[in-house]
Amino acid sequence: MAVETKLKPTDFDSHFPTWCPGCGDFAVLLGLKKALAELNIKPHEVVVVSGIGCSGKLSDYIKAYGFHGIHGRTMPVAQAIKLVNPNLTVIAVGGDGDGFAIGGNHFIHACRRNIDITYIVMDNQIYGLTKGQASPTSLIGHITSSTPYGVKDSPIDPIMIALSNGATFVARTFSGDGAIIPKIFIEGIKHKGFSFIDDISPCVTFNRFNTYEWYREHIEYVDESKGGKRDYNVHDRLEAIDKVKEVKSRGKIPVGIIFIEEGVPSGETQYIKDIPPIKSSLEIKEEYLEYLKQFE
Amino acid sequence: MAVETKLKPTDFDSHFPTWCPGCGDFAVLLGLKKALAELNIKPHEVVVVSGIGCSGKLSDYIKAYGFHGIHGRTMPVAQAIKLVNPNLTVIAVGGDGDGFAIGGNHFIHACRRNIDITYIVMDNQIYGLTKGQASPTSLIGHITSSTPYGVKDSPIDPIMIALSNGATFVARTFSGDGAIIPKIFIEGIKHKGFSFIDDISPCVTFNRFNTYEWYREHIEYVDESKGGKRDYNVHDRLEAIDKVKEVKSRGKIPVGIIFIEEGVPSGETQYIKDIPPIKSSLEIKEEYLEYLKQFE
Amino acid sequence: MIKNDITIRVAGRAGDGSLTTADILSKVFKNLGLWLVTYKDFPSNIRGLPTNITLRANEKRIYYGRKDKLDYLLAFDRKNVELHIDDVIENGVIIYDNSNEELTGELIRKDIYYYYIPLQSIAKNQLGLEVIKNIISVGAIVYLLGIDYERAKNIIYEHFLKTKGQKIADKNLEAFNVGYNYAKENIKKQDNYIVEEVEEKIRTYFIMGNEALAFGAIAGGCRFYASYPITPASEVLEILSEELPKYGGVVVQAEDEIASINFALGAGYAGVRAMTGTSGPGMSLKTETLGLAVMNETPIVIYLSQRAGPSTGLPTKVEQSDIYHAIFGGHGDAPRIVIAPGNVKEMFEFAIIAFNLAEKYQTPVILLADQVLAQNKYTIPIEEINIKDIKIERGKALTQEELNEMISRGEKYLRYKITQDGISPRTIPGMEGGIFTANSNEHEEDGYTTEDPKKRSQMLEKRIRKIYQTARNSNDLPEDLIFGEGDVGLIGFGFTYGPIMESMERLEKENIKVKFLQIRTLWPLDKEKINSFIDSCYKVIVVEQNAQGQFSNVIKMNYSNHEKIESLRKYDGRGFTPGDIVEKVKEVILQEAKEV
Amino acid sequence: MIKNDITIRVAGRAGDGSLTTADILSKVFKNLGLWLVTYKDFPSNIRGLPTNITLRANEKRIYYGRKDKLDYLLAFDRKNVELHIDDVIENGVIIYDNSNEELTGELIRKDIYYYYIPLQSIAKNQLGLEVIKNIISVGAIVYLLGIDYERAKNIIYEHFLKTKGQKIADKNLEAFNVGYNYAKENIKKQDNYIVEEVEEKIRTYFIMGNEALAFGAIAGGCRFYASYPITPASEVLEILSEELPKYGGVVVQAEDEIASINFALGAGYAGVRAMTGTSGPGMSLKTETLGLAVMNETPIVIYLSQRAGPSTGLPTKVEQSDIYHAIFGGHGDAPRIVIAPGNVKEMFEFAIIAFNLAEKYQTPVILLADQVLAQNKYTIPIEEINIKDIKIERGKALTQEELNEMISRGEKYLRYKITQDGISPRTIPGMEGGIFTANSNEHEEDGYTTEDPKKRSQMLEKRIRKIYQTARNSNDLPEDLIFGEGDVGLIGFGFTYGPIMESMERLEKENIKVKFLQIRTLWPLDKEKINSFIDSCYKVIVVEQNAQGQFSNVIKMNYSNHEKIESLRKYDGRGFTPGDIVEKVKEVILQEAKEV
Ligand SMILES: Cc1ncc(C[n+]2csc(CCOP(=O)(O)OP(=O)(O)O)c2C)c(N)n1
Ligand SMILES: Cc1ncc(C[n+]2csc(CCOP(=O)(O)OP(=O)(O)O)c2C)c(N)n1
Ligand code: SF4
Ligand code: SF4
Ligand SMILES: [Mg+2]
Ligand SMILES: [Mg+2]
Repeated sequence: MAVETKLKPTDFDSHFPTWCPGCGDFAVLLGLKKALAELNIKPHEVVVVSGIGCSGKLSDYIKAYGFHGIHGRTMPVAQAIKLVNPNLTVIAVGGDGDGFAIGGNHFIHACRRNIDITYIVMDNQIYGLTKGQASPTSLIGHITSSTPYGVKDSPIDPIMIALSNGATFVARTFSGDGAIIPKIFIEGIKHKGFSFIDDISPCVTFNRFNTYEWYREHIEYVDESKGGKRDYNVHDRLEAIDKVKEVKSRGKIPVGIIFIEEGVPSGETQYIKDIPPIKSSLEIKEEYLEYLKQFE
Repeated sequence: MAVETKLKPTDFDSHFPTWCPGCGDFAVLLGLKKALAELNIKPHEVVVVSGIGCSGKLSDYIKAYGFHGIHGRTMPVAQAIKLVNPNLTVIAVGGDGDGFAIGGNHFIHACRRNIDITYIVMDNQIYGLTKGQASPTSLIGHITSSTPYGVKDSPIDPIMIALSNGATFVARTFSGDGAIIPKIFIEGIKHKGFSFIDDISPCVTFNRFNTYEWYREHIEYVDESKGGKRDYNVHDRLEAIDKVKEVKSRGKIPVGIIFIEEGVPSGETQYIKDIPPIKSSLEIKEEYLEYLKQFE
Repeated sequence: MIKNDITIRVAGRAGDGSLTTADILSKVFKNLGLWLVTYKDFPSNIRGLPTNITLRANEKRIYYGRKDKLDYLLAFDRKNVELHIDDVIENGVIIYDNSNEELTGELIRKDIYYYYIPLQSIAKNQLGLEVIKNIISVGAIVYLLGIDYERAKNIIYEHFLKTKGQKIADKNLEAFNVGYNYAKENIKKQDNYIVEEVEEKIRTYFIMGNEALAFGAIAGGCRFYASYPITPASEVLEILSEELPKYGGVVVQAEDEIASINFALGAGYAGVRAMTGTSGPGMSLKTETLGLAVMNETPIVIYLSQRAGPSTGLPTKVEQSDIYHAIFGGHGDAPRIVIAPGNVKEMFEFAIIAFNLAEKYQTPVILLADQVLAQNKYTIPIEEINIKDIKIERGKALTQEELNEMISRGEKYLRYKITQDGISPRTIPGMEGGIFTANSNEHEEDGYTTEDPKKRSQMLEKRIRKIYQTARNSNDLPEDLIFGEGDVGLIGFGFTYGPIMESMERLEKENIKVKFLQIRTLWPLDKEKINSFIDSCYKVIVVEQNAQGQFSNVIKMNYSNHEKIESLRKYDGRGFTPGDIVEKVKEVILQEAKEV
Repeated sequence: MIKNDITIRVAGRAGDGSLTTADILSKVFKNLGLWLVTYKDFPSNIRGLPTNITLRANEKRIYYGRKDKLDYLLAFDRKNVELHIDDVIENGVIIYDNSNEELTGELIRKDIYYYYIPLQSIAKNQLGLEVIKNIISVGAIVYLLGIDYERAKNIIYEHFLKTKGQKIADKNLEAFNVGYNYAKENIKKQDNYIVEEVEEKIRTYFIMGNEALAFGAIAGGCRFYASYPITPASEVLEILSEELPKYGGVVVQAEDEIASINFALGAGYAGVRAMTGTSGPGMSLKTETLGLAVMNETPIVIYLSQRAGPSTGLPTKVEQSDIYHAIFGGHGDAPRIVIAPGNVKEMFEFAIIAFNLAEKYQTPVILLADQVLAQNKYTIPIEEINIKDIKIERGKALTQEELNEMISRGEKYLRYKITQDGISPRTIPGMEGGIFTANSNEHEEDGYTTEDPKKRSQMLEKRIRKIYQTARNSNDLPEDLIFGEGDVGLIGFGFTYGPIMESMERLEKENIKVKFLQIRTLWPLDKEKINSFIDSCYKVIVVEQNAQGQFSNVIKMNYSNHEKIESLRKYDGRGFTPGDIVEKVKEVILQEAKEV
């Protein structure tokens, strides 16, 4: 066998992104390339499943198998890929509209299935690709092209949704802190089970309210990533929920690895009996005719 | 004006239910009739929006305006009715499959909109009408017609979902405690905002595991309804979450009124500017031509 | 004497055990070597509403469970006599459970025989178990039809012993005996029906359409199934949940139908033969993803088991009204393949064919059936479940070796290469050198998003070409079949195969000749065959279970001489009877006679 | 001199401000009294990819923004010259921003005039603001076309003052001046195009199709709109979010398209005129609920603004490929009404008509448009936005008084009463005595679930009758229109109205006579009219922007003589040019000449 050389982030280079200069999505793309390189996972062993949105274009910009599906449906596609071929590293990416508006239900159910995929949402609190309508994470009062009188619905909290639906790895990153991103992505990818990472990814074109500066003033790391400190048990779901609530009660946004539960068998190990579908024979077994006897 | 006589539950009588004898849904139907009568809301002022399932048939069995829609879509229909005509009392009903599987996303988004409707789920931890498949609330290991080797996904917790997505009234009832049901329904209907009530409604035909007896052993009232006691602030969301977690950690199912938030303006008051759509003129206003001037 | 040709309807309330009655009877009949078919007519209700099942048994092969008339009606209550009395044939029989109410007035027909048995009372008083009344009725019927007591007894006992254990078997045997003896002692048989062992028995399965389809899928290499429960497709989910893991497959009951099809599509993309199954409401929900599969050219099989619509409709009743949707549903130009089995053998076979088509043409394939085919049981000779000749054809799926070779030749691998036949070589994740993006946006040959007008046209043309030309001109699509001859033609598909075949037999007896074109590929149509069939007819009657004449309209799209096309429609939730078709044919023939 | 007839394309990268350039120019042209149309050709991208908009201005009325050739091309970079140079007409003009790169080689055509302006450099160096380069180009164009400086200046200044305030207005004015003067000083005008004030000016709006539709909806009594953003329908959501509250209406941006249509349906059920809007992908998702609306007979308007599919497709490009889905999509027999405006006036009018149809026939009405109509701007005389004659027709909606009277007559109120015309009296929640269930299951006349075969048939027939007979035979459906005469016929709908009308003018000049049938009701078809139109032609050409010839196939379903029907198809994401149609007509005429 050939000597394997360590992969570099550039080994994942593909088409150059058509995102606006300054878009937070760049940091996610780079972070992902770095994480995969660091983990030495080869491009052809990775599948990036993406939704529709500016964020969804990420799969076009990374050298890996891509499934650029339809709006809001990354979760079932990604889970299925892992279920049939657990050797693959499956990453799902999309936007806050994709994941929490139209895709909200699949997100919840992915949490509870705990299949070993990593789901990264580029959350810009806006619909980017469709030019600036409110998203489920837009704050109350936000004036957008679809909410000229301000957003009326309270924003959803994706971290809380993940925590209260059984996700076993929950984190948040910030595209303004690019250096931290790959570290957290690595943990997420390594984690055996459903990993959810909500990346704060400012939209410099349509979200003039939640800017890099605004986020810098509002984020608060709950771990040691960046001067913060961990003052609760990251393996205790209830403590994590309490922590999130506490940070939020101070008007801040919790960032960092928020919760990790280990030891829960990951979903695909529950669904797959012996060999995974991709390895199973297409021929039928001897027993087949035996089974048919029930109808005689 | 005529003297108004107090309504009786039988004023809401309609077709006799075709549910199996002993089905938990009977208690919900009766509880709802009692609550509406007690509140003296006239049948024609009530709209019951229902999903598809045994539970969804409830709208056929109560004298009120009914919208027996499609599977999983009660929430948007019910919210819209309230948005256009806030004088109506809008009750949505359905099953755990209807509300938490196919309808899960609408549920979350209804929570965050906080429109003044009451959503009652008849949760039997099974698909009744389609003859016994697993539902999102079925417990791990439960052997059903669609899970011959036992359920693999961890069950969702509808109470936690409601709590973590901003619902302002969250309760659970048990069809085995019929006397308590109308009381809680009354509170839910009176509450101004989105009220979610998860009724434990045993399916005597297809769920041979979660029986009345099983539930009786597992439920625990968090309020005074039935010998329980309230040991947390019901108006504090975080405390409510903690309480739910605590009860669950003991293998029990919390029942009773779990959380009430008051003072949050209910959604329709945010969406409606002055007069509700049902009262607004179909003619256009004088200003119409003025607005058109922008295109000149 | 009418020997070995009987149609029995068991009619009660949901929960009465009508299905079990028919089931047990069918075991007895099957053991005697008869061909069997059922026709379920169930309400969308678990307990209480009227429900019935018809069981037909015959010495000769039969394909369809609904006949114009019943020979025996077993009614568990008065309401069910009311509902079905008109269907009972002259000199037929009503067995009535008079525990609660006697029959009076119009419910007493002079031309039929009544046998009263207080089934419920006997069950309650003698056996202390009300629900066992249905087995009592089985005993009575066995007696009435002159079936060998010992034989029937053993069959029934063994069945219960195997499935429910000794205690329950004993109890059921007791009930059977009580019924048998009650009939023997109290009923004077007056009718003409008897059932005897047939001489040349062949080995058969008695299998539900959905069972045949599920086992066909397994044999066809299906190793992933995702679905959301819905009548009349749920059985496939249930069976595959049980069976597929035995073959290394995975089944997911997803959160909804949109998730289900996306699950299946993900699995198909990853290289596994994958299927999703549903009925009309679920199919409507899957529409967007159907288009995605067309766009990213991913193999997937969609089992669509039709029921009466629109909307929730009559969820347990038959209809063939999803034709428009199966063929035309979805935005954009999204050609797909739609194949329609017409009997239980084809339910099995087409499941296999569907996977080959999906992989060869890298396309969604809709496997279109209906409630009659799906939920009824049919006898089928065991050799018709032919697993020896199964060919798994994966089309242009590249192996790693082939890919390596291609790359070493200096060729760039292009997933969506524009080819003459419209089909491109295919890789799956994990293959080195085979990277591509399965893109819902219009794309370049490597899958990268494009909006270039020329590329766009080429790609769209390629997708259209592979279905409308390559697949259509191949021998891969199930061929439409012609039966019989005559100058009046019948066109049908799906379950109407059954009543049409039967109507032809009856017409033949009256010396009326018709031919029948069974459409087995609904899309893309075999225009040549269809057109030449119509050309060769004075008139064709499209027999279809819907109100708009959906399929006849699809034919009219492709066949110019519309005057030749008539359509026979039914849409009340109950399948055509052979008589409906006989009647229509006669009407057309009369008209012909006048015109000529 | 070519006076007052110019087609200008502004081509840059997303983010370059091409749209603003065209916008500002259009303000100037409009002020001079010209008729205007745009043609947007945008990528699905926010910044960086090539994008362009074409603006046409003319003394005479024009309906369509895409011409075979351009007179002026303003290109912000070299790539955009590459992309569009072939479209420039002989003796046309390219204005090129040579800040970064000069044009060479094939990009220099001998037969056109080049004006080089380093727009970006000037913007950066002289004005310190790169993004203002587009306004500089406006100044140059104003000079080049010989437009009165003062007049243009004032228009532009006032526009910015009103919308952006003094500071920005000043800056833009400066840029305008810089551009004007640069051109004056450095460019020698060689081309023939000039623009002048027209003599008889009329008052017009310059309005986007989606704007006209949104305002039409308001005028038509729409008081509830629920939607999920999607190109090219989002503008309606945005406009109505702003406007509807002023009329007591409510707008909901829902969590997805399924929620949107269920919201709208809930509102419609509750008695409010309600609409949902989307494009193909969203329409596919709404399919199941569309069937529900048919089943429970609830009025609802669905605005379907088509784009290129299938799947995500080319999200910002035009296509008419949702015809099959609009007409046939959805399981079960679910007849609906589909109407298709062909120009901006009809975008306004049909929005009103749609609500009347929805309420009169208690049915979903699909208002079918496309990206060209939806997202382009058109001048329309203000009196064509006629709000005086609007009739709000609510059909059989009962008032409380009527209901009381009915009840006092001893009549039982039945929401789904079987009537001759198929339409039943309607109540809404809150009305005393009007209780019913809007049921997705088949139902009795009061809405209660039924599975009775007779009731089922009657109900289904009623729903079919009201659309296929009552509505079809009424005068309520927009009438298909015939323009011109000749023995070659064109059939079109939607945006092709524009290029077809223009092609006819051009053919007329060559003395070629054709007639045009504009289909305005796509479903149910006006068979009589269509058939007699085809009968009267030697041949008809169905002009449609899709690959399968969807509409021509729909016609073939209903018209027997298929040989007469040809179809002209385009599906590369760019709308037909008038020339495409002229060419096809000539081909057919040549063929005719040969045959005759
Ligand atoms: C079914 C469907 N509905 C709507 C759209 C239009 N659409 C494209 S992207 C998008 C949302 C974009 O927002 P988000 O998911 O937050 O991604 P972002 O662009 O902000 O990264 C929408 C609504 C679509 N493509 N498909
Ligand atoms: C779109 C769609 N999918 C599936 C179905 C079939 N279906 C009817 S009821 C039901 C679920 C019933 O379970 P639940 O919601 O828990 O109600 P229950 O019968 O238990 O009260 C399903 C899957 C349907 N009618 N529509
Ligand atoms: S519009 Fe916003 S989200 Fe989209 S690429 Fe630009 S900055 Fe990023
Ligand atoms: S099947 Fe279960 S849920 Fe349905 S009516 Fe019977 S007991 Fe109730
Ligand atoms: Mg976003
Ligand atoms: Mg349930």
